[in-house]
Amino acid sequence: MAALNPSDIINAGEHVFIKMPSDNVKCIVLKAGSSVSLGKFGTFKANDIIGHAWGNSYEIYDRDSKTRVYHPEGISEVEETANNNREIVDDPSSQKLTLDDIKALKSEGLKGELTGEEIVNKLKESHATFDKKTAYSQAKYLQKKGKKFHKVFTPIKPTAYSVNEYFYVKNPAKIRDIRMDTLSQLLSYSNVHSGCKLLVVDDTQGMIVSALAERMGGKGTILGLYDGDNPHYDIVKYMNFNQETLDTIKVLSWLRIHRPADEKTPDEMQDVTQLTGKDLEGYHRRLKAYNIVEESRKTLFEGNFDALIVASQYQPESILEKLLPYVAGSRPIIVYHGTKEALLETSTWMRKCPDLLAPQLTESWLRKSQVLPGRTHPEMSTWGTGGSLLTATKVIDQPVQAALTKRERLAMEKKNAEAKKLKRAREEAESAAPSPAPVVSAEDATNVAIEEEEVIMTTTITTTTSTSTIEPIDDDNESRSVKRVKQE
Amino acid sequence: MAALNPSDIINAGEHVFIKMPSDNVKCIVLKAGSSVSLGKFGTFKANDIIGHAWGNSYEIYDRDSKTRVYHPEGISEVEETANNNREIVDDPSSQKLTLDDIKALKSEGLKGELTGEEIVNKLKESHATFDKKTAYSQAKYLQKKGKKFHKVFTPIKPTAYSVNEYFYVKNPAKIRDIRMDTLSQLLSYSNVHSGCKLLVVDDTQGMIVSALAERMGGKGTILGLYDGDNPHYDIVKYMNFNQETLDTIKVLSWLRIHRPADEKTPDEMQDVTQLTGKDLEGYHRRLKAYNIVEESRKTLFEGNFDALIVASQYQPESILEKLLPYVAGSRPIIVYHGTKEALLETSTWMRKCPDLLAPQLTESWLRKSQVLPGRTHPEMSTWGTGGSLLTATKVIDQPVQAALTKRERLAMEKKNAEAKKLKRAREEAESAAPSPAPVVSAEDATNVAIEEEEVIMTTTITTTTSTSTIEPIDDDNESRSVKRVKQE
Amino acid sequence: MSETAVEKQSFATYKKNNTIEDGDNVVMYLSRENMSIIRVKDGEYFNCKFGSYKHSDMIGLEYGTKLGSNTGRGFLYLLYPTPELWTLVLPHRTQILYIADISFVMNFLNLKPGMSMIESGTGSGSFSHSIARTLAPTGHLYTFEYHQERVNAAKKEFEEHGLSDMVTLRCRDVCKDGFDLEDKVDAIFLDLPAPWEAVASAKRAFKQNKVGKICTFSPCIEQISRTVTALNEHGFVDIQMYECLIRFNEVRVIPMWTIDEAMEKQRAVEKKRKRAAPRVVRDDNNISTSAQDEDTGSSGHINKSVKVEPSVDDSNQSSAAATPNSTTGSEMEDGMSTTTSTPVIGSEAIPEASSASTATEPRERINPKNVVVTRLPAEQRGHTSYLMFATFTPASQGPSLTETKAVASSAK
Amino acid sequence: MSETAVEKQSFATYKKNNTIEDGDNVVMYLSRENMSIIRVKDGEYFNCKFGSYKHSDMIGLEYGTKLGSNTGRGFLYLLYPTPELWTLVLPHRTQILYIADISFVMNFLNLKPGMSMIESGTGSGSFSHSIARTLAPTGHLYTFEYHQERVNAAKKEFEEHGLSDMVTLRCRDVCKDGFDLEDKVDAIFLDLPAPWEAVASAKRAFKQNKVGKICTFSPCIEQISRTVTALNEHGFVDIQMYECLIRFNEVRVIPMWTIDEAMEKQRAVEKKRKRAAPRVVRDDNNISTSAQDEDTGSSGHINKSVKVEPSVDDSNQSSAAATPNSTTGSEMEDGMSTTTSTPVIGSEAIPEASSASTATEPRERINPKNVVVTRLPAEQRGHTSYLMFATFTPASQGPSLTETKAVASSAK
Repeated sequence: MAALNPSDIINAGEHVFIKMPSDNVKCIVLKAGSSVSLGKFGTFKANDIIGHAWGNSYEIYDRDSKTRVYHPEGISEVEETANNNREIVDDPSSQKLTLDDIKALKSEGLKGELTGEEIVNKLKESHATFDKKTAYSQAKYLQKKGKKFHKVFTPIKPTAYSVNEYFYVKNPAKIRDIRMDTLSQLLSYSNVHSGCKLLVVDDTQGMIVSALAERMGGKGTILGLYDGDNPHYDIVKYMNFNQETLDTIKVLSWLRIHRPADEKTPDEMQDVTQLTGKDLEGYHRRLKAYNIVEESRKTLFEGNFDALIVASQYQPESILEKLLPYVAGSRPIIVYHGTKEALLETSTWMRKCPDLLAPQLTESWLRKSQVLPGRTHPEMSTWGTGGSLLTATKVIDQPVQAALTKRERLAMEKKNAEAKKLKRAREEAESAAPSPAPVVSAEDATNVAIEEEEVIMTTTITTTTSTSTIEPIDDDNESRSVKRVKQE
Repeated sequence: MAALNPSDIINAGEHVFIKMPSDNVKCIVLKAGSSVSLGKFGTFKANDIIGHAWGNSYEIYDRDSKTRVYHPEGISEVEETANNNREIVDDPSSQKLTLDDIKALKSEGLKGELTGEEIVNKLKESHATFDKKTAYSQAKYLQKKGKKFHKVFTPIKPTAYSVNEYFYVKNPAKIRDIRMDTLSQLLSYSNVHSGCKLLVVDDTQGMIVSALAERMGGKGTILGLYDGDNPHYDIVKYMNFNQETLDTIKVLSWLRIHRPADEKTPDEMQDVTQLTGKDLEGYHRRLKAYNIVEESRKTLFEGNFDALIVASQYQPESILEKLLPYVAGSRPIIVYHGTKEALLETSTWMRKCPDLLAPQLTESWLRKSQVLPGRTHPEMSTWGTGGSLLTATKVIDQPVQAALTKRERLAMEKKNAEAKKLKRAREEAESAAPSPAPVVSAEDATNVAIEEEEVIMTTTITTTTSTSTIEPIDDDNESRSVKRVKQE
Repeated sequence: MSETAVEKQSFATYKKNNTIEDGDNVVMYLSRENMSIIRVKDGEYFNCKFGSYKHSDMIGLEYGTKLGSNTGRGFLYLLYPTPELWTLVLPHRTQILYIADISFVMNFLNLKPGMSMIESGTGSGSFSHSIARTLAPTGHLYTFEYHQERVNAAKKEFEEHGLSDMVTLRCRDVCKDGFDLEDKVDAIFLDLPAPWEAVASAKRAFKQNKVGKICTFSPCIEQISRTVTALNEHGFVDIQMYECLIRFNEVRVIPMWTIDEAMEKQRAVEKKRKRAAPRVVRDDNNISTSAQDEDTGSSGHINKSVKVEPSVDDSNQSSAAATPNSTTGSEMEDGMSTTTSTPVIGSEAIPEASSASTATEPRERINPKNVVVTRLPAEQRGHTSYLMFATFTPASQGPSLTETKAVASSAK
Repeated sequence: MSETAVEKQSFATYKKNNTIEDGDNVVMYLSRENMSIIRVKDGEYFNCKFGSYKHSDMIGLEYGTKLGSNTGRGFLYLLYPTPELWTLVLPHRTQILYIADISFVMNFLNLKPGMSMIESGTGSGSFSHSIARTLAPTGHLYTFEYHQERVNAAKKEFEEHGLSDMVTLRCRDVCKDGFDLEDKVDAIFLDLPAPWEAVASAKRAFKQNKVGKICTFSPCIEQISRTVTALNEHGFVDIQMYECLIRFNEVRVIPMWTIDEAMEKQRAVEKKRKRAAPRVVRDDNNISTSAQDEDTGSSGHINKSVKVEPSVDDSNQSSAAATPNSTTGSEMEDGMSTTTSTPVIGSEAIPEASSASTATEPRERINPKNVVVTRLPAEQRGHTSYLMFATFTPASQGPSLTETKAVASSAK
């Protein structure tokens, strides 16, 4: 067996997501020795899962809150039958048990006197039209009831993905609508990796900082600028980070980037040599806090950040203007916002900024499917907004001038000519194969007027062109005409 | 056999889309007695398809441009085999025929000396690695080559759908990016039907007017307001409308809605009793033109339009302001634009307009799939923008006041109470059936802190609320929470 | 208003006088989520939680009129019933088709006045109404439903909605028994669990000498290949498959402050707070090794025990709290109940006064730029079905006209 | 800049000095559609149609620098090669994965430094680079490819890109021969035509005592159910399926005139035209029965013969012609070649002067409101594959810890 890391195991004191039979997910803090109530689904003992590996499901199987690992039977193939629900009228009265009967069953189940299977069987037996249902509907009915009466729960490990999914489903506004796919793209564009140095403005309650920190694995630095009294990085606490990872996250208040004129060092405030007891303790606490702020400032002013990531409620360009100088060359700049419209002005601003290359405004599209044998289809409801990303690359703008002597140019041109010759020869060899048929031209039609619409070049037009130098090849061709990708 | 309409048959002089073996579509005007060249795919005689029903494909099968109805073989099931393309290196040189050989084959094909099948077989035989391909790849290869060398074409009847698709693919800017699905939704929202009276501002070159006219089937009136010297309704001509349908389309210049101060009637300009010969002809021509404009004005000022549809490059609210008064109560107002962003201000304007109910901003999403047995999947490239619709309903705003006498109210309340009683009885009967399990509440968890995020009501907030009267129930709940639709 | 309308109300057209009369169907529009349809009958009342409305008050009003409730406390709009509104108010007896699919299918099938069409099954009659409106007044809809109760309900609705002249409704299992129609229709729509079983009969129902279009509506991917196979085997051509859906946007106006404006605002708040009360920051539960600092209110590190739990809710984001007052973020949370007992950093010792003073801070001092934005609410209708289209080709009519002529002339 | 970077360049991290050195891989960025990657070698040149660039000029420059060509007529940007850029410049030996799928899969599989992972097949190495970057420096990627030529090419690339220490590449038909790895990895990604054939071996490759995640990548719907069945049979749980794609927006600024502004403008144009030359409108081909009128330039009816063919092209829509000069629409079309011989109404007799005068009309007179809009260009990458995820559950570890303790205490 491979050696396990602490993070592979469910540990006491950590945040745990509990997926319940209803498919609802609850977040708990797992205290050693405690009992965890899942409401009507019963109670389990925290110690029954502490120390186990993540990944298993558990069934609460008797009154004593005993749990055992639950092995799901898997989804079985269900075939269409002639029995096609035609005779079924949507009528709750086809269930012959009264509400009270069912309540009684439920409470027996809670007491552990009936297993989930037994309850479901009772329901099934008493369902008047059950036999008339198709095999599929029957299976669906049983699955639905089974979920309700089997007390199976699954502890889910908090990761950037699962935490993001949890909040996206539960309260997307908290994380400013950033969805798992958009977040994943932000991570890719940021090129975050072990050991990098990131500058972040994160108004998603720390969702972005959490995901970045996870990808850095305890090596490197994230400097988060925050407004307000405190960094609102609530999400970080759900991630069960070890201290090494937490130490990679530094913060600095926007108001304290530059030392305020009236800010005094602890030494300026008090003469340490005069202090004793509680006063001395206070001094040392203040000194430590002061040093932490000083260190964050130093981290910022040293610059050379490997990425700048902005997810703020404030106008992004006003933030970029301030922070761009601290980013190294050839590094990604990423702006996230919950709505695309909020990034439109920023996008036109970026186009005019000589330090930014190829701004690109994207939205992500994500669709989940129901996977059931014979009944697979995309989900019947969509995700909401997932947010929008505006990305660009920090570049070092400089005047362009000819760089070659005449002799150098001649040598180069000779070399080029040879390379071209070679290339042409190769192309000719390839063209021996049948080439795709060109579109029929209108000229071929002699007897009949074949009407041709003018083919008009689509180019992106911006009202204000870049202020800098030449700008010929670059961005004005944003109409990123991805070639029609043919699938084998 | 059912009787055929003229529109069921390919008629001389009409516009026809020709789908070629390459899947490219050409638009031609079919002149009786002419030959139609399809470039390298050959030539056919117009008379060979004139008078036939739409729907068939034709093969050009010899040098004399003879055509016959072509019955495709259908797509045959292809199974995965162990032969999985592993040995195939993408190398055009695996085709042993030289380019010249293939050209020769093509020209033989053109001359009708080789059939399409024969050419494809020759290619197949000379393909070095053909046997190594999977059955699927083989089928795909043959289909690809077959399309190129079989001279099969399909005349496609111009309809709102096919014309829209043709231009959307060929030159979407011409029709301001309106796509088949968005257009279809515009038609639904407009409630267009035989005999209705529509007010239209159409900058899509008449794409929208064409689709509306098709749905009216020659009964009713479309009044199109245009700017510039002429109504730019180019698309209309592709529709092969009969005169009855063309007569439903009236136009009026924005500049001539109100008779300019210096506009003179033909009678004011000239004394008809003094005119003879060419001058008299000229007078009558002018009079007729004048009357047509007068009639359009009358149509506008009579109002009571059944819908207002605006697809303009100009600010939509400035147009709505002018035209809303002419629309009847409980009738749809529809604004189309190629980009959603251009409709945002209009949307907030609509919210403030007391004559408009429930403005709704939508975009459509459309995806086509490749349908091949064993290889079905969504297409590997997407449609572009399809445009955006902003819809609302024209209403008649009026002050609201209490409308009941005390006696009336008492009678009513009694009646209500009885209805409620009945309803409750019915509900109780229904609730005997098992009800869905409510979500576990946090209060159940006694031993452990179950953290609950605040559930926050999402309501749409607009900065400026309606200026009119009460506005309690209405629009402020635009967060149109469609219930999660579960599929059986 | 329609020129051809007759005063008997029909969902297929408008009434010429556009006036509510006794016996009319009228849609009571309270809000997008709260609409219902009534038949106006003198002496009756329409009751809802926002008030009572007398039918007789409606008679004689123009459609679209805003009507006050009996008490004057509520109001609603009286809308003319269209097929699109019907889709929103009809009683659901089955899954129904919505406007995205309805519209695309009608467009693809090229429906227009005068055409004949088959629909199966009728279901709740959502699509039927749109079809009838579009084929009216000269076309015809044959609609099939195997469930007797649904047939009865739909029959009544078609009559009450003025559509029965142009709709033929049959109770029939078309998969087993076929459509029993030959050479009759221009278009066919199949919303059946096993559409492939109806393809053979569908083929016979098409007008045989002209082109026809068929559409099948199947939610699951497994249904696709069986349908394709059946269509293929029966000689249908040009098989195409689409998915179509509509995204309904929420439109909002949000303020966008620059970071400088936000900081200026925050500095002002801080100054006030300093004047109002000396600030004490305490974190009793802070068991980490990092400093507890009284001065800055912020530490340079995140510690395991740091529990800051502000909820950025929607209203926060979109109006009030999106003004740069997130300085007071933690104060505000005090007003919200949190189930954890962990104290919120910096929240305890802050006097109510400071929070109050924030509220009275004049908001006009800096004017933010407003931006109109859209948002797609979660849980919109997503996938409904795969729309599979195919073309019925007319029977080959022997040699083409030109060839016939050629034969004729050579025979001379 | 990375703290742990070593000066040997690696695609998995940045160089500490961020400076181009001999032997470095550098991405030559000319435009979004025109990028390539070179290895810097003193004395060589990079040539493209926009100019020539001397490698020696690049050495010593900071990454991200804008570099002028030898002639000074062109320039490009020198970018640091990241896995994301590699995906855009790599030589395609197969279909490759793009950023949407790469990102989502990495996120779902929870990849991070230190993990071990299997990828099959290697293909063109697009995904491999992203995985290696994310697992670096302590994790490991096992990547399998059955095609020998592709293996050779990828091997060379991994070496040149500083990744070979953390990537094991094997030429192997994993469907037939399995992975030959047991109890080794945390995550598995299968991009294979028949992923179900590799599921049994994949199961053995997972670290047996911890949770693991698998993803299969299949373009066709028919592959879905076979994969589900295989995963199911082998005890994988929590099967989920996603599709993910990115939409790249074009951003434009368009002017929005009110109709009044547009009309005012048009009236001015008309007045000028009237002054410039008397207006004569003729439609020689008009064979319809409606009037030809000389005065209004517009007729109230559309006739079959009316051939107005203005093209609203993109530039029209977005800048110049979107100013209210559509009055001159028909004049403009004269400049475009039309293949029909039908004359354009109203275009013949209008003197060139009027068109010229329109062009000199001062555009500043009315200021349109500008609106920033987005557009999705057609033909973006659409579907790539269905992403199927499942969870490997650790072997059940007998009775839970608490039960073990209970047994122990009762045995006392």
